[in-house]
Amino acid sequence: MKWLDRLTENRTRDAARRTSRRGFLGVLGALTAGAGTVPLLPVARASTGAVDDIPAQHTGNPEDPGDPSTCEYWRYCGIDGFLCSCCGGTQNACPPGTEMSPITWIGTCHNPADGRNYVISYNDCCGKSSCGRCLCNRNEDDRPVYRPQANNDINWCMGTRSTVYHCSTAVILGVALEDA
Amino acid sequence: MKWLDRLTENRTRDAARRTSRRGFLGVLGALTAGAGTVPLLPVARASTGAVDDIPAQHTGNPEDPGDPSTCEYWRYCGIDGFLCSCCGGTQNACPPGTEMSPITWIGTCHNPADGRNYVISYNDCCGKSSCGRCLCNRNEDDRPVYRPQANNDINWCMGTRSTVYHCSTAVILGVALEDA
Amino acid sequence: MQKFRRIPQHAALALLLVWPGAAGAELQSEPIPNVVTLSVPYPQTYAMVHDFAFGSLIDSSFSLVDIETRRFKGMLSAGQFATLNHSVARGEFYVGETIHSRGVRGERGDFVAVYDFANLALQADIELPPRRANTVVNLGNSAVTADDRFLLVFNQNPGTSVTVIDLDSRAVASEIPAPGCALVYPDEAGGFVMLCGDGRLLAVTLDEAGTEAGRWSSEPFNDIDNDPLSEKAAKVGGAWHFVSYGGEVQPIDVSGDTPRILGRWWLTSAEERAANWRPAGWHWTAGHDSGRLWVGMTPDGYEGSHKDPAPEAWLFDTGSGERLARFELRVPGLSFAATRGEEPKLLAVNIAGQLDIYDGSTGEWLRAVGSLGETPFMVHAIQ
Amino acid sequence: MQKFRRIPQHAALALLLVWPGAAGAELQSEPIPNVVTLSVPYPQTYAMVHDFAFGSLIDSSFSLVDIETRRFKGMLSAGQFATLNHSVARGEFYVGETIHSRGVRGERGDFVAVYDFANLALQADIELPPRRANTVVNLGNSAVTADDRFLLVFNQNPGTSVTVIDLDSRAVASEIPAPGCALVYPDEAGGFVMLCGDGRLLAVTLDEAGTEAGRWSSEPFNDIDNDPLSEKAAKVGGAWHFVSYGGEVQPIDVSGDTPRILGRWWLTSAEERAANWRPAGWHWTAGHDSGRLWVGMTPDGYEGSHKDPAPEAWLFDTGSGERLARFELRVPGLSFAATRGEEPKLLAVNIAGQLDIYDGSTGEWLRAVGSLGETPFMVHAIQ
Repeated sequence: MKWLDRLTENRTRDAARRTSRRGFLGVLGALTAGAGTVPLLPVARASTGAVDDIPAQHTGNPEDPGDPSTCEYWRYCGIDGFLCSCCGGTQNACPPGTEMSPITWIGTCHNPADGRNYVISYNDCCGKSSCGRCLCNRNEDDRPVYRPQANNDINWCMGTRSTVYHCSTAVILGVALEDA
Repeated sequence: MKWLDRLTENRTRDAARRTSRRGFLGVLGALTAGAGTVPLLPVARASTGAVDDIPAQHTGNPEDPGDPSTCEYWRYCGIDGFLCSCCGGTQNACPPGTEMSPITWIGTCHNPADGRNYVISYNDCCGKSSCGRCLCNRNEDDRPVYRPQANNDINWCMGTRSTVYHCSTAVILGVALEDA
Repeated sequence: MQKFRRIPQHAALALLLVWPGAAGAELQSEPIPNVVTLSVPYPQTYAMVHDFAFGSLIDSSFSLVDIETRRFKGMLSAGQFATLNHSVARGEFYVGETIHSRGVRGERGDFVAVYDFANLALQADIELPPRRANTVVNLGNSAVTADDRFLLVFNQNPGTSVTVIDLDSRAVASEIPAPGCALVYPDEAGGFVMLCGDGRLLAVTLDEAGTEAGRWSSEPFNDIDNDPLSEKAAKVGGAWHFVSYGGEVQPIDVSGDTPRILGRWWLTSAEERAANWRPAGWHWTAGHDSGRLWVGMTPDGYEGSHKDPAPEAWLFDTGSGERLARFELRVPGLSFAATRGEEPKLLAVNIAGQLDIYDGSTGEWLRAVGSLGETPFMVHAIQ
Repeated sequence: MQKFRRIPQHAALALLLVWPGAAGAELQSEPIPNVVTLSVPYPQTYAMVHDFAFGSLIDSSFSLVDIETRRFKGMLSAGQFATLNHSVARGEFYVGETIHSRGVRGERGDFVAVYDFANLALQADIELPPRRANTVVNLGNSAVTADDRFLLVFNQNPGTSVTVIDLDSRAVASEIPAPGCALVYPDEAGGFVMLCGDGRLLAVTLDEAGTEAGRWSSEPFNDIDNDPLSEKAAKVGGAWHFVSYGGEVQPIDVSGDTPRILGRWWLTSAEERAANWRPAGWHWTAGHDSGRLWVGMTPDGYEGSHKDPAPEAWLFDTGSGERLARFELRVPGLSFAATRGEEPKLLAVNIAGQLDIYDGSTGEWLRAVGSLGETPFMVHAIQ
């Protein structure tokens, strides 16, 4: 079984990169970070590069800072699901061959670059099975399912040809009104 | 992320128990043993009991020795799949609600208790999704798919209402003829 | 290279190679086919663990396990965003599921698949209006009425309604509109209540045919903006116990003709709240008819922590609001359920995907069951 | 408890909360819907990794990755026991799959789903006779003919035949009986060969309509009992290279009118065989038109080791039978493929579920791509 100990090496690190600002994946993340990973010895962890890391990304716009393949990216403050940026899409575009849900839930996230709060629409991408990459679950301002427009447990693949969920985007709708 | 390190603890051990007599799971086992496991710290490994172990089983017949929930059980010399003994069935019976395939592949296994070789029929159980427990892959006398009756890569859920594979049994057909 | 003992040209030929039944201690040939049947009624020790299967949502499942022997008894396969209900009286499981006719594509179909306890075999496949709620595991998405007569399925597409299924005829009896309201919590008279987005409670009564006999709506009582009641509730005696994100318990008595929204009480002391102790986990709560309520708790509460794992479970007496015990969990828990009887066990699906079994009174960890799928999310006590 | 900034009552209402386009550096609203399209023709650096999904067989997938940038480009979902083929000329992928109409139950349907390179979007859903071979990943289960005209699907239920699909009309052209023979290996003239259970080779030629034009059968040449040829073959130049469990290479020239079963040669020296060096892995072999052949190897060979992981890959010149190099793999490998061009890369799906990329000549490890599903089993170079 010695080869079993040599497996995967960096899925831990990969999972760690996906944590929210609170250093937590949520229960979905807890289980899904586990799936597909394998035990490792400390020696293996020390001796290899981060081969399983998702390559770093950036938007190309300094006013839109951060890495959209990480859970910490500012737009993801209310997201729950696989990040489309890791699935062949981007932070605001679905991967090839999927269909963007026309209805969705809404969050308000703070852009650290310009200090503004933006209204973010978390459109799901639908029609292929779970992407399985970069699960991110942040529940800021998440409310129960009886307040659906503020709930991220709902499968928003509604009004699409297929209800099968693939990944989630974070699309800017505009600047949010100031707090009352 | 500290709780992530506390996860699962004994899936490693569980996977190890499933190895064949040659100490190897085969490539199927390699990947599947990994799936669902999570990284662990040595401290976690040392401090907990084997909570994920499949409870030990026996046939109740000393002439049919060994634990049918382990890959080492004598009848499994040519098996490839999830052991029905771990899935609500037994070594020769399908789990509730599944359908036993009428056709299958055949192996010849040596019973250490009586020294006889037995012809074993590896009937698949069909109609529910992958059991996911106790994957066991032993390829003794396995031949390529163009010799189907001696091949364990084939989904033998044929002639059943559903072709969906759940787990595999090892049914005694009788004592094998002596070697030429 | 090893010489083969035999290479039968076809499986049937193998029979020719069988020694023709000479006397002796040899093992006898065994029957084909052979399928296990479960003893019914079930013992008090069965539980169903729900694998949400986040990485393969179209292929979820429910694992039947014996929490005493740790043995795996069988499985029900399910489609995406499935629900599980059961009736002990009928000896049946009801799996709600959404399935496309070609896997991830093709026509959407919504079903309730009926399985019997003895065989875990499909008894009926009831087709529903194709709008059942597709959400991450939520017990409130479906319920059997108190009289075991109807199965209620919450719809959200995104308009909301409830499909009522007659369990005698195994057919859809009616669809009840419920705009702005969500989820189903059975009352004790065969009807149900729902939580609404405006902070009210809606109560619906059913007639013998499973159609709406009447409805009643409360005043707003749920401050959703500031401290919403989690929909992950537990029934204790005649009252549903909802717990707010902040840790306040809202009992709603459903034993009479009209629901009564009872007085609230806190899980936490002011000091504990100041220290950020809050309820946490997935299905936070478990209840027992003796009046006991268990709630998963985290000391690291913040806005958004309501889905964090719970390192502790706290036990309360719902009569007095008194905390009876604090259990430190072996592994942080996600979802909880309690068994019935004099000595209830607390069942906890933990963040390692295992099912932990604790003594419900002392919190002593008794054992765990593992290998329960990809992302097990919920446990149901089957009794 | 944090006061909410806003709670829109409906998603559409959120638009009302958007500040109406004041001047300044603020980020602009973004289009909905928005779906990525891939540039075609593809660069030479794309590969497809096949996730067999042993724990959820009805939900398998193919991941398109760039082996240079390590970026994930997109995915194709598939049903159980899927196959993948592609045509660069047509810019299409062909996914063979078996799907039941209600997930694990309902009617069996066998399909070839056609996807375009640019959008990975379904172009056609070709229904097949419901008997396509359902086996663990096997490249020989399907093939595109050398002229890119037909797709061949091997059937086994358990009787064997080949379904021929016309890729112009996207319809089934014929079903060719092939009793006792299995798998499909295209020749260079638009026909194919099969391996038979009696140790012979069957060659079939097709006419313009995709129906059988003729067939030819060899004498027995494959000693299946004692040292069978693995069906996990690689085409190098005009010849399929089969490798026996023991390590002997059997080239079969398919460039002419009739296949020629060429002379065998050993991967191993007598000393290496005595030390139990044998081919191992899942898809052992990879080929390159320059004449190179890579084979996964294990030093721990025994009867049954042919599905063990391969800690090394050995590189051979098929012209001379000479070993050019031994690569120690970073992580033991399961399945191999080689890219085309002057400087081929060796691609290896390893036992950690990653895709390792090696320099095909030196064996230098270049990089790896991870997160490829539950049980990735095979890689296809897409070029």
